[in-house]
Amino acid sequence: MARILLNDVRKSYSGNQVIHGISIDIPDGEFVVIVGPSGCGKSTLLRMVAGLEAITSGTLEIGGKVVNDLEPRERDIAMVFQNYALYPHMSVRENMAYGLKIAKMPKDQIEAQVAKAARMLELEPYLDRKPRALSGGQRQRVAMGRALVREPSAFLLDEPLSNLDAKLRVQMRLQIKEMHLRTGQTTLYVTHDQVEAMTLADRLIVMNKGVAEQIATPLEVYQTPATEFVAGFIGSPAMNIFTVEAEAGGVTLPGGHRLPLSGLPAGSLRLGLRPEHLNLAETGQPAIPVDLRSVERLGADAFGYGVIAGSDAAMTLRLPGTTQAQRGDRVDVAPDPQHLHVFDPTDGRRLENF
Amino acid sequence: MARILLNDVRKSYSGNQVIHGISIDIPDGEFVVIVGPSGCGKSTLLRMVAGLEAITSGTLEIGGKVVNDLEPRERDIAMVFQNYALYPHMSVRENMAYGLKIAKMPKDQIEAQVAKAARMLELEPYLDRKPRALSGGQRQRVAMGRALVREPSAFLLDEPLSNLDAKLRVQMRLQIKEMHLRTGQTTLYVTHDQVEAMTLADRLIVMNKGVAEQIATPLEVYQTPATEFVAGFIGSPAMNIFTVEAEAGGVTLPGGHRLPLSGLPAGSLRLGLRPEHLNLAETGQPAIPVDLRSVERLGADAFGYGVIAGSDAAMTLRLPGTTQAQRGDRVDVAPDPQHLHVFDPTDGRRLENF
Amino acid sequence: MRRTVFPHRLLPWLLLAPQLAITLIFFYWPAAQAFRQSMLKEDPFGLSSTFVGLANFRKVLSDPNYLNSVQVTAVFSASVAFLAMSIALFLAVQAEKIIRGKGFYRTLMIWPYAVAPAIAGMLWLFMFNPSFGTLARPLRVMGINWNPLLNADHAMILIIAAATWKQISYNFLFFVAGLQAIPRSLLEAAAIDGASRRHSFWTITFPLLAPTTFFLLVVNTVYALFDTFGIIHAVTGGGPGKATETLVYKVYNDGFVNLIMGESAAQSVILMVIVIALTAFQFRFIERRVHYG
Amino acid sequence: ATEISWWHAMTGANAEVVTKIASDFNASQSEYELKPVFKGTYPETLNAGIAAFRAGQAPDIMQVFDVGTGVMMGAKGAIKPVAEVLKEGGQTFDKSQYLAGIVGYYSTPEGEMLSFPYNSSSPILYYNKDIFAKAGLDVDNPPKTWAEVWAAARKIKESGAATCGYTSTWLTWIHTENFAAWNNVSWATNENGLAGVPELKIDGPLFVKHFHELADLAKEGVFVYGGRTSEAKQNFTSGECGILTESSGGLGDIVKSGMNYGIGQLPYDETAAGAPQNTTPGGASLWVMGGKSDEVYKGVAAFFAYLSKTEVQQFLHEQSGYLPVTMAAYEATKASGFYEKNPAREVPILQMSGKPPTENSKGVRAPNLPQLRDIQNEEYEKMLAGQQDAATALKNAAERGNAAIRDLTGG
Amino acid sequence: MAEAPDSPIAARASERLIAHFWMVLGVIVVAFPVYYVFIASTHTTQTILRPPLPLIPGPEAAANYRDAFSGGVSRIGGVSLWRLLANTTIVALGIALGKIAISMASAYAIVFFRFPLRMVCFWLIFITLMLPVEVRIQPTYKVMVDLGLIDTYPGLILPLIASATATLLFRQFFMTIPDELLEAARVDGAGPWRFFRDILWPLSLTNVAAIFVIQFIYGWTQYLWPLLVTNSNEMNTIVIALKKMISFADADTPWNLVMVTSVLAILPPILVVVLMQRWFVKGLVETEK
Ligand SMILES: Nc1ncnc2c1ncn2[C@@H]1O[C@H](COP(=O)(O)OP(=O)(O)OP(=O)(O)O)[C@@H](O)[C@H]1O
Ligand SMILES: Nc1ncnc2c1ncn2[C@@H]1O[C@H](COP(=O)(O)OP(=O)(O)OP(=O)(O)O)[C@@H](O)[C@H]1O
Ligand SMILES: O=P(O)(O)OC[C@H](O)CO
Ligand SMILES: [Mg+2]
Ligand SMILES: [Mg+2]
Repeated sequence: MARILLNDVRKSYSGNQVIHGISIDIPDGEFVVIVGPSGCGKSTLLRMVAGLEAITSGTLEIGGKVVNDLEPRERDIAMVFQNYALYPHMSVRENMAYGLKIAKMPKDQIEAQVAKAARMLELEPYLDRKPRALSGGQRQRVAMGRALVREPSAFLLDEPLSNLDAKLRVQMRLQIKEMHLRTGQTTLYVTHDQVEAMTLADRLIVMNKGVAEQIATPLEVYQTPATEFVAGFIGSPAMNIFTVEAEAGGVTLPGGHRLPLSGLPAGSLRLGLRPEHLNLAETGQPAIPVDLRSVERLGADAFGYGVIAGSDAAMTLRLPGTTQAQRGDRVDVAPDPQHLHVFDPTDGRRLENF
Repeated sequence: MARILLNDVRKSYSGNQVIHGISIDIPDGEFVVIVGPSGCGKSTLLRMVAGLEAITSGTLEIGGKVVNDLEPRERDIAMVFQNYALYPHMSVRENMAYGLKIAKMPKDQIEAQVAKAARMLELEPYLDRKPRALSGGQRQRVAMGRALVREPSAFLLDEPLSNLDAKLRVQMRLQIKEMHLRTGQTTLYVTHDQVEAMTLADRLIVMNKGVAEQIATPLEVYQTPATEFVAGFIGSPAMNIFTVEAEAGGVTLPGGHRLPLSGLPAGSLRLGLRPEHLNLAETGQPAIPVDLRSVERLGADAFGYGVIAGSDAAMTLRLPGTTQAQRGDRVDVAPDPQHLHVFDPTDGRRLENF
Repeated sequence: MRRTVFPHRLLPWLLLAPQLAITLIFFYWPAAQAFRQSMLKEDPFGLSSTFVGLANFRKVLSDPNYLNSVQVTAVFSASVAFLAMSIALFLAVQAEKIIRGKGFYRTLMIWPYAVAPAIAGMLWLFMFNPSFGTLARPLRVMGINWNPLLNADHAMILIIAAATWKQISYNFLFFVAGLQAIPRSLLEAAAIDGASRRHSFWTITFPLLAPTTFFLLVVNTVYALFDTFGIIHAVTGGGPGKATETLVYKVYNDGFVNLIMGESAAQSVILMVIVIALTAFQFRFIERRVHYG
Repeated sequence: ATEISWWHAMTGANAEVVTKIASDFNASQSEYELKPVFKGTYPETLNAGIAAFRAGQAPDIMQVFDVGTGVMMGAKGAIKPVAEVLKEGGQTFDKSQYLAGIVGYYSTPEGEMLSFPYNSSSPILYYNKDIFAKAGLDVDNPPKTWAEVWAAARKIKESGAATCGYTSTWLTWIHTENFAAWNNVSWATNENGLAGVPELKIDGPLFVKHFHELADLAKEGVFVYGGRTSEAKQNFTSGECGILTESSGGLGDIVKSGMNYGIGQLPYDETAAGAPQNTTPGGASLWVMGGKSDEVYKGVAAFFAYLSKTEVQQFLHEQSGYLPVTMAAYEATKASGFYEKNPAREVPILQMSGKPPTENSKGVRAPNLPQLRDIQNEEYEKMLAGQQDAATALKNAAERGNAAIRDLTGG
Repeated sequence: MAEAPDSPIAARASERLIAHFWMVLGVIVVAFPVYYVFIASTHTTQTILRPPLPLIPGPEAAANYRDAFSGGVSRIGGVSLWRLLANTTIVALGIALGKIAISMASAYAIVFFRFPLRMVCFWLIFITLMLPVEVRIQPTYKVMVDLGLIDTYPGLILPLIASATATLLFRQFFMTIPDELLEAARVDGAGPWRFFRDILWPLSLTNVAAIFVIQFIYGWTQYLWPLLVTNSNEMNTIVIALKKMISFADADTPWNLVMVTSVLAILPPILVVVLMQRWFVKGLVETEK
């Protein structure tokens, strides 16, 4: 159990800064998910917390103690590595038992713990195999198991489910959540999966190029993204964002279409509309005409990808799974005025007070 | 360009069979996606096509030629490995150029190809780095780039996007699709991502324990899953499947609830209902009462996880993102009679003719 | 074993041809000659030779001195192989920790290897002669009655030290190379798992170093058994008494100095059998425990 | 010109002498070209020769150390006696011109010279004059008998003039083989092996007495053991030991060390009848290999004749410290006043040719002399380490040695 | 390259200090004898002959080295120091390169191919790990004579590359190469040669460097074999010349020259080590992300 406190933590690789000062106070027991584009510094941040990467500047506290100079093993953490990092010379069982053995847990207890984790991870048939005789997903589960068997004060997980199939992933996700509820360990979790991010997190850190753009609960992040970047990054399919000219009484969209949206500050603005908040317009309703370039059918839903007619501003639409719309069609959609997102075109910050 | 023909292909690891006879005819230019639970043999199948794994029995034809005994390089394929397999001593640029160099492509052409792929994969800033100085997603993109620069007659991709963030993933997905449309290369693609599977595939192979349970177009698989396994595996959240007792005029659900579904063969059956085909019941409508155990809010949608009241049959519901329902609530849902799936309880096969 | 291999049939033979040719000419042919000679009684010039069957072997094996020599060899070889490897490994691990000056140490560590055995003998004389040796003096001062010329234990210690000294460089170099091939990620994982450095050394680094260690084990065994007679020759000459007469020194001395051809050949045949057995043992049993990537 | 190959084992200054002699010989005539080749230590040279002979590539002349003489003599078909070579080569060979002690050693019992003595030495006594002075010993009169040596050595140690009174190189060569000859006691039967298969007699009472005394001295720390061959020389040059017995050939290093040394004859045992008799040579001789062309043999003969020339012998003697092999060279050196300046050079000659050799003093010969020496060294070391007494040591040495000889000769 | 000196997996300052301590100690013990020779090479014969030798350099360095180069060595060796160095270099290079070529080839065959009799070849080769030249000298010599290789460079080189140690080393190393790399390369179109050249060789550099250094020095310090197969001074190696100078027994050894020559004999191998340093690059092995 431990509170984790990052205070303006930075990291440079030979002069090249990749983490630009991150501060966050993670109270004991919180489940924090880190998301962000590939290469934005998620793993680096996690590795700094783990003690695997020296902190270039700033302080890191775990459980009220500055741990900048402590060894990983003195931090009482468990970690799942993005690339598994399984011990090639040890069987699955030994891989999982390793940390417990070091902690001098009694043999039978180790066995019980390993058995439990193996059951949960569906790894029982593979306990005596070496990692090289496992499939990718099986390896990832072993990596997961290695962390699960221990009961550290903080958990660090770096995309622990990326190689699992949807079904197993849902199952694991629920189990992680449940385990977190039960043990209450502070957890830092990196993922690319929106569903994981939204469902697991108490709070979300959305990172971009080494900067934390927003730290907030998942719904806050979804509903009131702090920056255009966050708005575009969270939500799948991504929010449609384009530049509009606002004047009293309405806005001009790309392609010259006008929408009667009022109350926006005058001038050039970035307007964001989530696909799920664009409904097929009723006849006569002021609408945005979209020329479809392609339609992806996923079963329950379909996504239409296109542009605002007469412009090249991309628009993604969420359509019913049964839609007949197809490439080449024009679809008229109307935005839900409750769900408009407006951003400053210069710095990308959200404009709230309109 | 090549047609790939698998004829009862099998694979054993020291007596332990992991591929149990797979046959499929992939016409030239088709995009086939392989999905299945972790460890079911997807990578193994791909590796056999690549020539990296000896085929224990059966024949494999590429472009009309039996290639069982041909070297990978004689098969004219490119492959993206699940664990990247980057050359640690080569820079990103060299990693990508390697295949072209071997093919003796002129230098300037190589450079052009690499530059193109790097642009597309957003790898330009990293071209001169060694793999060890890259993030996980960046490595995965390099692995991808190494295959993309070449123009082989067949592409094999093993979870090429699993480490990418949602945005980049959508982008890459579209690019892969587009590239496939442009070049028309026969492609075998392993993924865990339902969206990728549904959107990319011309045809889907759903594998389970070394057996191809269904080979069909994505929509077919979604709409008429051939087996209970496929039904449960494809679609996210997964289809709800439970045992019912059918008699003339209706079925008895777990918990004793009755639904007036007619036309089903009498006796014990497995009934499948997708979450997206369960609507909140209007008052008076025959409904299934579900006790919610938890609700996950994803923004646009929310998922409710619960059980059929009075039983322990799990039910997942898809609810509007704005739902007020929460843990402990009882929700009444009505199935869409157009979308019933019925399976034989003994062998799990779909029952069509009712 | 490797999961994938190249399927060629002829190419491997071409690749092996040079080594096989050289091995056949320079090893198997001479070995066959030695075998033939071991059944003969012959004068050095080969002017007269009589076939004596296994008499030479019988004689050698019933000679108590030979058995003594077996014992000396066992003590000597095991000590040298063990010491040379463990000291080198220890130093290689230290060197790996160092960031600046690594190359400097590495260079210095290799020096002794560059000393020709011909010079090494002279050096050890100058340094360790009980009366005038530069390093014998301090021992004397410390109250140790250092006298390898007459004290069997001292002599044994001295040749073990000399042989170890000569081999440390070699082992060091390969341990350094081996250590560098160990993925850092695994050490990171171990650190996360709570392993102390010492612990992760023994449970991760050491097992993963096994391919190198195994190589060195084989090489050091062979070195200790065979390549050390030069040092023994220069430092103790097998003495005092027969306290440091190892099997190979005896082969050398009987064949090369005393010119007793048949017996010396018989001894080298026995030695070959011992080493073949030892090598086979190492490959069959010890290598089982070696983990390759 | 016909090439004549000469494999040798000469190192240091002696290697220079070889080179000089060869080039001078080549310059002195044009028919033959002598090519000296260094082939390592004595055992290495012998082995190289044997390997080459077996491969049909033997050199024409091969230098073989004293203890290898037995082996070479046994190799009848492999060598050609020097006497024959000289005779066939048209060179006059008058044995009486040569120093009897040396030539005797390299001849058959019948007197046929088998190999040509090239470098011969003899053990003598060296002492440190500074230490002698400090110990109150007579600086100008070195001890003559072993008893005197023991006394002087004890005095050196007791007086604290040095930590060690006496040391010696080559216990086998000096304290066994030369001890026998110098004191005229039998080393082995059959004229010490010259006349047939020897049976060692080195456990005789005089030997036992001598080694007993040596062992006592070692126990007291007065005698310090330096090793099986020449290592003890360093104990002397370092100033640690006051007295040294060592080959006359060792003089060079002692001179170079810059110490204030004196020399004396090899000590003898005053209880032995007829002592001092004469010492026997160490060093090496040149053997001519068999199966060569007449042309080559002629050249070899010419070279040996050249080598016998007084001025060549004189050069060899003065430069290398080895003994001259001809009387004429000795006389000439003497006449030149060389010995006044270098008395140490004359002592070994006097020792070796003072009296006509007896059965006991012509030298020793066994087909496996190196092995016999090994055996002796092993037993001596055990004795010096206090593990056995002198009588046992010598008895063991003799018994093991005899067993080895029987083994070889099938006796 | 981000070989993060501050990575917590790397040793921390205090540990590095301790490591330095051990290395210094190790180097002192291990390299002392070499230092000793160097010291000796700066003293007069007289000092050397009157042990114990001082532990600090003496004043004679210039004189000794001048003497050695201006003919001191050739006077004894019968051939110039340069010629000796050239011969030794050729032999050492030949042995080192020959051994690397032959053993890499055979290890490559054994590890990366499957063919009939593979295990037989394996054992045929690895049994030869034993038996040093000295023990098989006579028959080997006869082979050399029959092949007409006496007094030739091949004669000096060939028998000494007949050992399996380097093959064993490369086998051991090759076995640790991950399968994925071979697979990726094969898919990229690499055949055995390209895979070797582009992947295996660069990854083996550290080991090649180690073997090269070891074998070069091994070749450089050879004594008995060169002695046996050369009959001409012109073909002598430096160690032979050195040995020719040293005489423990009779007379006059120019100890100062011996020491100088010893130093000179050690220098080139050391130079090789220094030059090879850069190939001992820190592993390319990735860190985990
Ligand atoms: N070398 C091997 N020896 C024995 N079994 C193996 C070996 N390699 C793989 N397997 C087994 O074969 C099965 C299929 O493995 P494969 O890698 O094809 O799975 P996959 O479908 O790609 O799974 P994932 O999605 O987890 O990557 C797995 O159960 C795995 O444990
Ligand atoms: N050793 C290194 N040297 C230099 N730059 C590095 C090094 N390791 C990582 N980087 C860079 O630091 C940035 C952050 O890397 P990090 O691994 O934290 O990304 P990430 O957010 O985990 O990405 P991904 O989702 O792709 O795993 C990347 O741009 C990467 O290229
Ligand atoms: O070469 P020397 O003069 O030291 O003589 C030693 C003898 O040859 C020993 O047999
Ligand atoms: Mg990462
Ligand atoms: Mg896989």
